[in-house]
Amino acid sequence: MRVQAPFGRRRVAVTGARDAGAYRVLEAADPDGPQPWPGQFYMLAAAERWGAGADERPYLPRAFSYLQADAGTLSFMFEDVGPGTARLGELRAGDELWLLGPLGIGFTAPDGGRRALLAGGGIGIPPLSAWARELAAQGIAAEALLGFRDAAHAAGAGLLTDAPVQVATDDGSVGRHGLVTDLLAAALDDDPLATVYACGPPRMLEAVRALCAARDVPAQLALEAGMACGFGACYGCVVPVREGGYLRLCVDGPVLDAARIDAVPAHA
Amino acid sequence: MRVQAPFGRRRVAVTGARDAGAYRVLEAADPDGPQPWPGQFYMLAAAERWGAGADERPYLPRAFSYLQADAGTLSFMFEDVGPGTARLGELRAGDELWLLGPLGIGFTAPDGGRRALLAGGGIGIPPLSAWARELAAQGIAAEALLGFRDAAHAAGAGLLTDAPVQVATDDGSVGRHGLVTDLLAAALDDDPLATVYACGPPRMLEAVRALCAARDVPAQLALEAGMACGFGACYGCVVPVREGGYLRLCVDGPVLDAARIDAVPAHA
Amino acid sequence: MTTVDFCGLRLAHPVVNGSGTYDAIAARRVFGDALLASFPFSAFVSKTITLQPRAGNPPPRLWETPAGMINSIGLPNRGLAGYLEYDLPELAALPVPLITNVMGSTEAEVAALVEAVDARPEIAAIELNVSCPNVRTGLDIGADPASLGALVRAVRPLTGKPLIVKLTPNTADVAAVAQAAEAEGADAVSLINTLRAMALAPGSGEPWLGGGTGGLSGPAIRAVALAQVAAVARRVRIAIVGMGGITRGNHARDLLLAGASLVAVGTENFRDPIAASRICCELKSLQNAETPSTSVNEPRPQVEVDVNSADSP
Amino acid sequence: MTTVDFCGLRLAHPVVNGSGTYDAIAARRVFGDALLASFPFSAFVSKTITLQPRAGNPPPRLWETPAGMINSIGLPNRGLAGYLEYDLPELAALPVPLITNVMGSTEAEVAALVEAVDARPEIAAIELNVSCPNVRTGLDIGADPASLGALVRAVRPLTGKPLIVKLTPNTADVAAVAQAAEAEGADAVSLINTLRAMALAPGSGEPWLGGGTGGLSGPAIRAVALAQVAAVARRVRIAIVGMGGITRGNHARDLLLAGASLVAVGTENFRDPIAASRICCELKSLQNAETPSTSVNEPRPQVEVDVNSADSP
Ligand SMILES: Cc1cc2nc3c(=O)[nH]c(=O)nc-3n(C[C@H](O)[C@H](O)[C@H](O)COP(=O)(O)OP(=O)(O)OC[C@H]3O[C@@H](n4cnc5c(N)ncnc54)[C@H](O)[C@@H]3O)c2cc1C
Ligand SMILES: Cc1cc2nc3c(=O)[nH]c(=O)nc-3n(C[C@H](O)[C@H](O)[C@H](O)COP(=O)(O)OP(=O)(O)OC[C@H]3O[C@@H](n4cnc5c(N)ncnc54)[C@H](O)[C@@H]3O)c2cc1C
Ligand SMILES: Cc1cc2nc3c(=O)[nH]c(=O)nc-3n(C[C@H](O)[C@H](O)[C@H](O)COP(=O)(O)O)c2cc1C
Ligand SMILES: Cc1cc2nc3c(=O)[nH]c(=O)nc-3n(C[C@H](O)[C@H](O)[C@H](O)COP(=O)(O)O)c2cc1C
Ligand code: FES
Ligand code: FES
Repeated sequence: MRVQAPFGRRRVAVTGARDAGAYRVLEAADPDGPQPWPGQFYMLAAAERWGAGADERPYLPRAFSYLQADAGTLSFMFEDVGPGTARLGELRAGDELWLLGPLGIGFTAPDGGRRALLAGGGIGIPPLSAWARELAAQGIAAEALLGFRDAAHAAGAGLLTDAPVQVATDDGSVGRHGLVTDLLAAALDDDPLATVYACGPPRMLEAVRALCAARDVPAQLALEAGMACGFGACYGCVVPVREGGYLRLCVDGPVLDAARIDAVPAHA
Repeated sequence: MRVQAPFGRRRVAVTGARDAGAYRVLEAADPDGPQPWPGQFYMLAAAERWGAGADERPYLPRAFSYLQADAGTLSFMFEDVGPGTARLGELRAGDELWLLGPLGIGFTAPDGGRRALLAGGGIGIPPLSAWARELAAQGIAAEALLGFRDAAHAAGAGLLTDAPVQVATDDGSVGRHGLVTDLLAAALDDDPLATVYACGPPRMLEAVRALCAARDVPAQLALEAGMACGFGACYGCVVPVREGGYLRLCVDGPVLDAARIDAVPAHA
Repeated sequence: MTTVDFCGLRLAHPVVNGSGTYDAIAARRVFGDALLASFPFSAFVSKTITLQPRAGNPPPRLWETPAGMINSIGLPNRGLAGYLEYDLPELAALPVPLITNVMGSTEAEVAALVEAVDARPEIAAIELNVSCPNVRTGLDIGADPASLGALVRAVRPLTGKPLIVKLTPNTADVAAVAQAAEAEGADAVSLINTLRAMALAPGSGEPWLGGGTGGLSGPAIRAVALAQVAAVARRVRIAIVGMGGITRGNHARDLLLAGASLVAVGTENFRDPIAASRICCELKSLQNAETPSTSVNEPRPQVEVDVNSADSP
Repeated sequence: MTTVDFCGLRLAHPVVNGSGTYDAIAARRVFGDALLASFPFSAFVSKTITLQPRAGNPPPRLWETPAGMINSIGLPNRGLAGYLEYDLPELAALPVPLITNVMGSTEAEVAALVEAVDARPEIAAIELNVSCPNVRTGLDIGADPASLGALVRAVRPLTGKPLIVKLTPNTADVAAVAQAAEAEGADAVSLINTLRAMALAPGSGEPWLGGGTGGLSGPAIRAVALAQVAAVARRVRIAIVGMGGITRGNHARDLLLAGASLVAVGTENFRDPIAASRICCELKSLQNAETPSTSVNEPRPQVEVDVNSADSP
């Protein structure tokens, strides 16, 4: 589902910034923005000194799913992976952000009395966290299965608060020693009547997609792609789809029915 | 006279930053640098986020005469006139600077028992301030004649501490109502036996040059030009000279004997 | 700002969009009617349309550069028939005149496109893309005055609508190409398109872009755009649409001073979908502050230097 | 990093300077012997020398752009005689081989320059500047394969020293020009020179640069340089000196991967006179970290895409 965005980016105040394990959480006041729908995202840029980082970047805004949206306050979560997140990570309460959104199409509720299995990890947490809250509000049974590299990253699991969470880590330092797909396979063995909602690193997402496909379990994937605009203008954020050709993730996604793609692109 | 610079820019810590009327004064620790000579300059850039200002600039470092150099601490003075000075104006103690220098050739002492008349204003203060201290150390009689737009700028006169100072302002709010050249003409009427050392906005500098030329008073002018490198590499900072052709201000200046030029370039 | 006359079209102001940098149909879905209520452009330029549908280049299609970006989109579009059937009705509903940008790999293809577009009253003008660095033929035709001239000669008679030729910057003498377009009856030229560019993947060192190479746009190319617009303005009398790296009103002002009568905003739209409105306001206040000679309705001002000889010793 | 063989010259590493972006004589005055003790380049490329002395363009000569700059220097130099008498002795004292860059407005001029330079054992190689956008003839010769070929044919026999042709990026098909140079016996090509660019004075709207137009350099043009070097590498077998916007080791690495055997640092020297040493260290550690195929001594790696057809649908 799509909530329309106000036309034009808006300058908003950062109201809070904190670390959550390996991640950074940024809060911004968005009094004029609508209530977004889980899975939607925003294009963000620091209002001051966006640029002049590594390799004289960033130049373009960056796409971020929202983590939570409460009473006109938006929160985002990210890891420092380049000049954009590095700059956003410098922001403190009182600094300002350029923000455009909400953008894209989010998740849709499970049908046929299925329960919701939220599978993902890493910076895939935000859309799942927002979705967990919405599902709880709708009284739809949901469970989250999250995978992380290590304990520092597993701290991110604490940001998903509205559903019971099972954690797996690659190094076994927290929760189960293994992958999200191990948790997911087990959960589906218990009871296959579920719709899977997944977001995370491409390889994890592809494993989830393959698992669900193999078991004929409906899945909705929140995908990522490099984006310049976020509103359909640049045609840069495409993924190949089964029906042929490409689809712009920013306007026709980022959430796609898993059945529409053959595989999750390695990088985009 | 030229003091040679260490090879390569060095990263130094800002130890202080304060306003002086309309101007900003920045202090930096330069333990590894040599003692510069008055009239020499440094190329400065903020170590972080140099760029991403107005029109996606600055990109190149900026040239600044030093105001004072004491025991390994350099001070600079500037006014916010563009993205470079705007960024430097944001720096606080603890921030870091890229610094190259000292560069160029500075002033030479008066000969024939002449006294030193330091004439200038605006951001022309720094080289005159440094020169006043050196002259005092050498026991050479010196007097400073400084012109400013208004009271806020006249506060800059306080940064020249080692010689008696006469101030003139365009609006008469401080000191004499008039121009530096009025002060200079009066001083030369009193006693023409002087060498004039001048630095300031092009129009003021040209007026001083013309006045000294008309009275056959020797003058040394600290000129400015847009600079990319500061060490003779780009050939960008040229001024036309009497003997023909152009001269690179960064290596053959910035201080020139007034007799070498027909006029002070309007902008460079 | 009074209205602007561009090849007989009366436009509310001199700021349009660069082809392929704004999808008004998608934007309508994302922003709703607010898009129409404060539409940022005085005319809307469509993405490049080809005779047959194109899927475009495989991803990745984007690479960020210092003060710019490379795109390797590859002209995805529904093809002429799809454009006329699905896109045109929605684009015709925009509050401004529609300029349709077309490109073909043969003279016959271009002719077919021009004839079909000419037949549609909803379309106010035609822009010929002979410059998109993402399609071989575009580069070749637009880089060579003779072949460009031949193409314009072939299609000029096929339409009475204003014909704009979009020039490629990837050529030795863009003014010569502009002169060929003028000589064959083009009503205007638009420039610059993107500069041929490339990026390698950080890890593998393989080409990053699915298309291999792409086109550089944004502030990084602004100074190149200004030089090319000025060079063209010295050698042709037809109207010029200037673009390349505009992010603020003074950049638009510079292009108008250099001889453009319209300016187009491209990459900056990506940073803010309503940026062109801000740019237009900034331009307006600059023009009000400055001498009338910067008003776009005055005869074209001449930058007082012959760009083609200024370089000699 | 093992030594690099470039046209028979053994160089300590693959990083040299771009012509006209370093004055070793002035730098010696400013930095003293420290310059020689840690000289950043493996060979020194002189500023362009002409037959007659040139004062260069009137100021202003510089304009800062987003992630770059425009220069309109106009090739000031003492002329051949002055160079040989005053500069050569000092340049010969540098701890690295000397490459002398020359430019002439006629074949005869270039021939005279090449012969004179060839006669001096202190000079290891000759670079022909046919590309400086600040001198008309440079643009014309370097932009056209035929005239460039004719020039190389005329001067090639006059010297046994390595002959490097510095290409202009302001052309439609730089690889075709490179092929012409190779066909006539050039030992190497170097690219890219600056992109033709322009700026207007903020207030007056008049051209800012004394020379009217100038050349754009720095990070802004990096992606254009990479595309042109890759395009040339696909079509010639002779050595390539790659440059354009290098500020870090990975940029040098990319150009080497694209097919260059040396890289040159230009504008980045202005930000730090010893930047090239840092860039060389960063390059070295990247190369140690990566597959041997990035080592400059391996046969030239091929970027796995035909840059000239990658653009087609
Ligand atoms: C819909 C959507 C939602 C997202 N939500 C989140 C979120 O909630 N949290 C989060 O942390 N991230 C999120 N992302 C991912 C985030 O937008 C990207 O990682 C973003 O690029 C980070 O910017 P950066 O400058 O820090 O890193 P970048 O420099 O952009 O590097 C990130 C990746 O981009 C590629 N890259 C490297 N250099 C370049 C270049 N010059 N040009 C183009 N690509 C390059 C590489 O693959 C690199 O790994 C989301 C992305 C999308 C599309
Ligand atoms: C030897 C020397 C010593 C100096 N000492 C001092 C000092 O002590 N204090 C001080 O305040 N200043 C000093 N200056 C001047 C200072 O270096 C310049 O004013 C510097 O350019 C300021 O940078 P900016 O980015 O703030 O302003 P800029 O943006 O550089 O604008 C400053 C001037 O440069 C021109 N300009 C505007 N845009 C551009 C552009 N894109 N490219 C090129 N030029 C442009 C205009 O004329 C403008 O008025 C000195 C200069 C020299 C050469
Ligand atoms: C993502 C993208 C897609 C583009 N697509 C087209 C196109 O389809 N047709 C065309 O003529 N120009 C196309 N262009 C070129 C722009 O119209 C414009 O000429 C160029 O980007 C320079 O302007 P800018 O620097 O403001 O972006 C495209 C540019 C970008 C960045
Ligand atoms: C100020 C300046 C002067 C230059 N002078 C010359 C020159 O005399 N001869 C020449 O062949 N190239 C000259 N160049 C071009 C550079 O050698 C180089 O090709 C270009 O700047 C691109 O590299 P960069 O982006 O690293 O600067 C000059 C460049 C600059 C910036
Ligand atoms: S990000 Fe531009 S179209 Fe999707
Ligand atoms: S500033 Fe580069 S030569 Fe003077």
